[in-house]
Amino acid sequence: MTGPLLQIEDLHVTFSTRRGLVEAVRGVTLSLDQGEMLGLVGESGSGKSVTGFATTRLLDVAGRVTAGRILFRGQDITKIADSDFRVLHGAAMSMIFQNPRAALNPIRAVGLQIADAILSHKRMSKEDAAEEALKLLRAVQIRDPEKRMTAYPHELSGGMCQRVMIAIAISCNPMLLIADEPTTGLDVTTQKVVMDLLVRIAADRGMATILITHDLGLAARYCQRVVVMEQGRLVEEAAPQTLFRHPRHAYTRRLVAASPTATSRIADLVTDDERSHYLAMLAACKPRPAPAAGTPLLLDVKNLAKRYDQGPPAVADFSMAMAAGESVGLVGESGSGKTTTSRMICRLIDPSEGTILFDGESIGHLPARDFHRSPVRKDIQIVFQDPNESLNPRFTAFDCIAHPLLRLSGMRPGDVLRQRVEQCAQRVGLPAELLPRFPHQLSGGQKARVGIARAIACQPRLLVLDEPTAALDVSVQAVVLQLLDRLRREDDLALLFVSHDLNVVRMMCDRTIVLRNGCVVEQGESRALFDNPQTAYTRELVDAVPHIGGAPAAAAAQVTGPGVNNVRSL
Amino acid sequence: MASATLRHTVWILRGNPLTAVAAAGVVLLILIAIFGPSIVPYDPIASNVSQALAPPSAAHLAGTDQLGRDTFSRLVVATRLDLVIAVSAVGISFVLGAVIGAFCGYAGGRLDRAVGRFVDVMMAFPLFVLAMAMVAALGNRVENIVIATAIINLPFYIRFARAEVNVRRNVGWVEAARAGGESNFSVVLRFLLPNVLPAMAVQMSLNLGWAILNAAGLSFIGLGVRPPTPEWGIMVAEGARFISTGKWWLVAFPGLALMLAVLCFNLLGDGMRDILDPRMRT
Amino acid sequence: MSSLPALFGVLVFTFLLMRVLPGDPAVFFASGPNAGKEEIEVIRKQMGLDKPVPQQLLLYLYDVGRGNLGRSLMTGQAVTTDLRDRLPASLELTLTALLIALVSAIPLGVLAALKPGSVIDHGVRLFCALGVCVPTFVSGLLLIYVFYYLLGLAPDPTGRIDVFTSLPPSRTGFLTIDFLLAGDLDGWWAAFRQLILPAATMALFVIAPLARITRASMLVSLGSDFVRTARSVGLSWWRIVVTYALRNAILPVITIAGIVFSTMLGANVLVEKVYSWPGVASYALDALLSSDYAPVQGFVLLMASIFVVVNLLVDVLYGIADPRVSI
Amino acid sequence: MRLRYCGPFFSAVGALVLLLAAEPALAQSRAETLRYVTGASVNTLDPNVPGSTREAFAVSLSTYDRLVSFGRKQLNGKWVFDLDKITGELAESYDVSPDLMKITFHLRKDAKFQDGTPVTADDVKWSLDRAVTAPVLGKAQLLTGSLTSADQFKVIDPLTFEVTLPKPDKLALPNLATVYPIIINSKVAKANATAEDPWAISWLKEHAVGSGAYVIESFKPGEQVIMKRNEAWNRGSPDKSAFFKRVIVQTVPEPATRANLVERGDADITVDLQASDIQSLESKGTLKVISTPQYNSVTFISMNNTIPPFDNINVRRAVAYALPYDDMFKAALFGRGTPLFGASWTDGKPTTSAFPFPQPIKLDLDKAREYLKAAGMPDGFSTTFSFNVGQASTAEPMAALVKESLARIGIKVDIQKLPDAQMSTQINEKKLPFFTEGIVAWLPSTDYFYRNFYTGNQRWNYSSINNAELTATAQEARFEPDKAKYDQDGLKLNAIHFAEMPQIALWQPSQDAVMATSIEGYTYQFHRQVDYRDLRRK
Repeated sequence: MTGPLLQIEDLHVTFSTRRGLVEAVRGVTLSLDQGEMLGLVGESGSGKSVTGFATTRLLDVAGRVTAGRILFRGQDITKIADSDFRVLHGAAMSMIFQNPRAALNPIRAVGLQIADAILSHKRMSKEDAAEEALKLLRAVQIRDPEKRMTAYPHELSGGMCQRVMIAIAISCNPMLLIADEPTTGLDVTTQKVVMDLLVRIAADRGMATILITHDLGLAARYCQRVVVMEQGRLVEEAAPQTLFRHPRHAYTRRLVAASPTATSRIADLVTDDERSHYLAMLAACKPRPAPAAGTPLLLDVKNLAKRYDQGPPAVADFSMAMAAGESVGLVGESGSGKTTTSRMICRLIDPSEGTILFDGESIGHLPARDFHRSPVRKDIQIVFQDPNESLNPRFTAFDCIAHPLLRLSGMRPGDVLRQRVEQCAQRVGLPAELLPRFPHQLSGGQKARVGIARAIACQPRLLVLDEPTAALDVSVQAVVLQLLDRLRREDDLALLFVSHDLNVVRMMCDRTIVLRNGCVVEQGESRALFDNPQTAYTRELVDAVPHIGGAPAAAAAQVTGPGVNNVRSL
Repeated sequence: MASATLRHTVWILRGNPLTAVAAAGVVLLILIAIFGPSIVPYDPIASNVSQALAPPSAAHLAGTDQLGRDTFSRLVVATRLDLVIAVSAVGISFVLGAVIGAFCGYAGGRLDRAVGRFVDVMMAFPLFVLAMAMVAALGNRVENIVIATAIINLPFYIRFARAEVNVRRNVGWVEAARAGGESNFSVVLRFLLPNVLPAMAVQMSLNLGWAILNAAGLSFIGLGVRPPTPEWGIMVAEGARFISTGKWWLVAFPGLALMLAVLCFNLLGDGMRDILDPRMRT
Repeated sequence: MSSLPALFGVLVFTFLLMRVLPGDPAVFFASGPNAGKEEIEVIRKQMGLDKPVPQQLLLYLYDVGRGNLGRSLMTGQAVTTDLRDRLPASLELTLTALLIALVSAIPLGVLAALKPGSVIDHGVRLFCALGVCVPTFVSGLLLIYVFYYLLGLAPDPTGRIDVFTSLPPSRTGFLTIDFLLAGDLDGWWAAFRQLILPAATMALFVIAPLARITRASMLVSLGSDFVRTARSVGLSWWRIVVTYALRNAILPVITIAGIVFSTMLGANVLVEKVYSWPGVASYALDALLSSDYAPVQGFVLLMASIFVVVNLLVDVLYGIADPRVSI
Repeated sequence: MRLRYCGPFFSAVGALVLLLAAEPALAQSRAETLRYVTGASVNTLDPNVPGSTREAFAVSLSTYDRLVSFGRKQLNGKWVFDLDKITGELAESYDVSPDLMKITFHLRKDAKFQDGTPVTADDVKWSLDRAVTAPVLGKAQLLTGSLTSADQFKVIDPLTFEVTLPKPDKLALPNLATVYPIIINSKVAKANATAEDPWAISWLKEHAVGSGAYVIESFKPGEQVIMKRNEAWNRGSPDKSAFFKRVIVQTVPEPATRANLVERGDADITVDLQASDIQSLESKGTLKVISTPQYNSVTFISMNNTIPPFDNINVRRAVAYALPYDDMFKAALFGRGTPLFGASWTDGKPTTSAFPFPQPIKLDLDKAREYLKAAGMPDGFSTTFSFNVGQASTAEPMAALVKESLARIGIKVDIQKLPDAQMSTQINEKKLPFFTEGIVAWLPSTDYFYRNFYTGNQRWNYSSINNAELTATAQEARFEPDKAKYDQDGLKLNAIHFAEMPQIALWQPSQDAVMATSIEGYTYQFHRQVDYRDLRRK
């Protein structure tokens, strides 16, 4: 067979929604050779996943390929009947999805699920299929594969589920593998292990792979060629090094700039022309005055613990201190107790043990139920992770921002309030004409701004940020991070930044605390901590972070080496 | 917002002609309930024994009953009472259930467990028998039928509200409201309840039909509204006695009215669920 | 175990509710043409109604604790005997109805979910909506009228078995099963024919909720990531729909079926009445109308216990069907 | 593929249709079986047990014998029981002493209990002793025939039995023909008696040990009773056992279903159908419908004479003239019964000494308004009219008409429908001001009616009337041996009834027995059920 394995020509995909037809992919053309690994990068809504689903014909009912061709091994697969496509699925092309646990049938043992996939294309007995499945489990390096055969997805970790998913996808040795955000929901350390495995398997079996991701670093690290998409269109295509060092298209430039690296600073997150504007603004800020001697710490937390009826304690022993205007990062994998800690400090839940001193006064003993009456309430505010869930669907943006002002600053509805809300909106860069809108009429970034405006409306002194940018695209994240940094400088606001994204924490925070299983593992000045981790756990976290330009494309070949065999089994 | 909802509603209705028909039916029912008594051709309780058991004709569109009363007029006039019974019964359990359930779902802990126990007790009752017993105990007046129906509905609403609130209690905007200085009490009342109401309204619409049937069942047993007040359930129950003698109109028309009303409410509830959450439609 | 307080609550509440009933059973049952004050007193004493209510309650609880639910004045039998004799009838009817409902509701729900928004979907929805909007007593009477009176296809609606068929030795109390055990196929046939109309009447009313939940959970299931996975590796249509989607979708159906079963048992009063079915619900209804306390209390207790058992059963079934739940 | 989904559904539907289509083979000889369907259920085998139903009475008539039974007579071409003709049942004959104080019964020599042991005077003595001393229903009934104590019963020899009366009482003998004084196999009963229950009341509830025409084969309270013929029984006419080999008494609560069953030939006979069904069955002509006025029962509209405003005689009269009798009769009963209104006698002088009797009242709103004015309530008043759920099919249309008609003279009526138990309780407590109820007298003589339904503070005195003259006259009539004087008393009582208008007698409803054309021998019985022993198949 000559020619590329997959050739997409002028692909158009349209969705019929309640607002009419929406064109999600508008004329994408790309090709993929056998054994090649292609990165398909873009922010949400760029059409990257739709392209993947259109290729494997797994689009939602509402979506339809309206124009273009998809040539697979020279055959236009948009023309073949659904029933014939079944032969291709799994056997010739397969797919790996985001959120591996949901992608597996929750009530069927994983061994059977792999066997199902095998049996759908090969004639063999159930016993043989089970044998084959076991081999595949070994191939994806699951520990105790015999035992895992009968396990159900809920009994496996996210990383293991993704391995099972990979086993299913490769079970019939397809020529094309499309991985749609395969590591997005996973912890950093797991991400790396899974990606390494995936790449090695693809290389071993000579499969062509399309890696669909929003993470430029990830694509840079593993792919030979990267394609950038924006709003359904393909804007740039190049080798990773070229793309990241010399992006040609404006969008790519912005994207590259906004992706944090091991060395980038907040100011670096925008393109050069915008940076000066930001720097000028920074310069206008007064330098922070040194605190007077004897001023108590803003926050002093000692031996905080939270236990629930069942299970191990969510937080076992947590102590920290921070001064006014300081920013502290709180990092750790999921389940490490970050969120619980942040809620306790915010006084939204009651700690089981320990003390919280705010401004030298104990606030830990006030029950969370009554804390809304405490004068300290307006000094500690919080910004939530998911902007979609953090705004009351029945409140307009104005109501959301006005709410704490009405409740905590004792303001009355009227012009003063209106001015104050508009002022807050302006500070976070939210156009005043968006204020009467309801959350569902705002974009993710706009919602995030409303959330921040609400939190700073009462001029708090401590702002807890619970993964404030986790759900945002990098370009939006860059803007939000700059905004937060600026607010900190302008208002002398202390930030407690909860995140799993080490790059972000490194940029944003003076100091960083690493949590694991509810205990502090390590803490210290951010840069020092990341440059020279003292514990194995922190080192693992740091190593796992993909960096743009950090690793050359050739790294993909390296990681297939013997070193991979002693990866942490998750 | 309003226009968006409207547009969305229109979009849903176009895909669901049944819902549109049901909505029209409900509107018609309400109009009949309001204006019916003033437009009927005959006095619904005036007897005319010489005209008894006349089959449908031009003079009596739906025939006459044992006392020569015009079935059509009775049907039309009964609409108001039936709607009032259904709406007030469901309304009471809706309001009580939403408030109790919301607070329990939010508070959790001992109160929640206690109320949960109570709901368990209620659910363990054979509910129709409970309604019968209550009406028998309190006397078969309209208000007692309403109370009995409301009480047997209550546990469902409590559960529903509880579950709905429970999934939202730790959602960002609820925590934000608390961080914004809202007491737990007003978080439930001003934040959670308004957000739970639409889903409950769907439940309510489905329940309206059920409440009408419930009243009809009570009438069949003999524990319904007092005669000679026209009410569909009683009319069906009375008419059922004449099925075997071929006086079909006595059961057919009230039965049809009952059926259509319940059908409209059910389909409308279904459709409303579409409007709120297409995935959950059933 | 945790349901014991609920049962206790039901017990006490029913007791009190029955005492609130304005009817005096003694007067009602002393309704011989010449019943005098004396006779009424005799009955009152017999029923223990001459004692203060709290004492009656304690006595009642003591009796219940010993498995004595009192006597029915209506049938003259111990309530436990009556309930034991009649429960199999109700259970057989309800289970059959549930079976009919499930057998029709699940395919209907699946069909509707496979083509949401299609004519089939709307058709199923309309059919289900029609089923729930006809009161059971009307559909029951109509079915009798059509199938028995007009067409003569169904046997006379007078209970579980036509009187001329001799009964099999009672082992389970379920006639259809007892006949099979006795190897009497004609008898089985007769019992089954009697069962089918009332069961269909009841089933008609519960198809809707079951089909609804099947459709809803099937939609969720079909739209889920794991079905997409199954499609992505090319599993057959049948396997995707049945093994992957339906098996997952059936979980909520189990829960609803449990609830439906309990409600049916309590709500089949009207069906039993219409078909002269000698079950517990019609027994309770007659007792209620004549203020015969003991049977009503016994019935409610029985229903509550069944409710508890059914819930337990549903939990067990759910645990078997869903490995994520540990029982 | 999709069709395979529908598979189970369609095959289930198909199976259903097939099942319903097949006809079962009738196992038993249908002709020799009587299948009787009824609304209520047989709840005891001993009619004496408090709470016994009419259906239980009917069964006990077949399973037990009494000393005597009522004869029958023709009334308008239909057979009804005859209060005045007492024939022997277990007694071959009886003598009444000239002073009417002593009755001697000579028992049949060949009479045997169902277990084969002979019936002796000792059994009779034990059974009657039980009826008057044990806490059973018989006690209150036999009282009306001056049978109150065990001392009155004497065994002369094994086949001779004597009853002594304190006073000559016309109702003594008829009382022994009612359902309660059953003759029980005393040896068996005593063997099953206990210290707390010396009269074996709870045992006899579930066991019939009599000498009657039928033997209980199976008894399922609330469902059905199946009886088989007692071949040894020869008290039938003439000296034969009963006709049917087997009798099935089955409970079918829905009257329409009962009508269907008889119409389709699945049941042989039933009573207590709805008037509308009977009318249509009658017009179809495929069945035999025998309608007998229940001449021992009356349906009333009752007013409590002690509760204002019904304590005012003019109010009662106003109500009496404001009721739409004809409409009520037609709408509620479809005209099936004997009206007790619209008589033509004048001046308050009744023409009959019998009770119940038609009164000269009819709908006359002007007259009603006059009476209301005379009562000082020209603008009317408000009241509640109650009836019983169990009687809804007749009472409900009636109530609607009452409400409508009384509204015309300014009386506002609220209708209250009460579950049966509540209704009886409230009547007993004399709390209902205005309601409809019926009465039945097993021994329908004028004095019996007046004594039981118009005197004393008892449940059956619906109107709570307390009229000294009425009470005295009724008592006097009870022991009045002279027919002419008795008639005098009857006329006087009826005149008082009309003058006082304590309650308004509406009609005697018909007892409609619907049966297959092949069934013969139906007789209207005092207990308003079918006596299975009477029936034959052509």
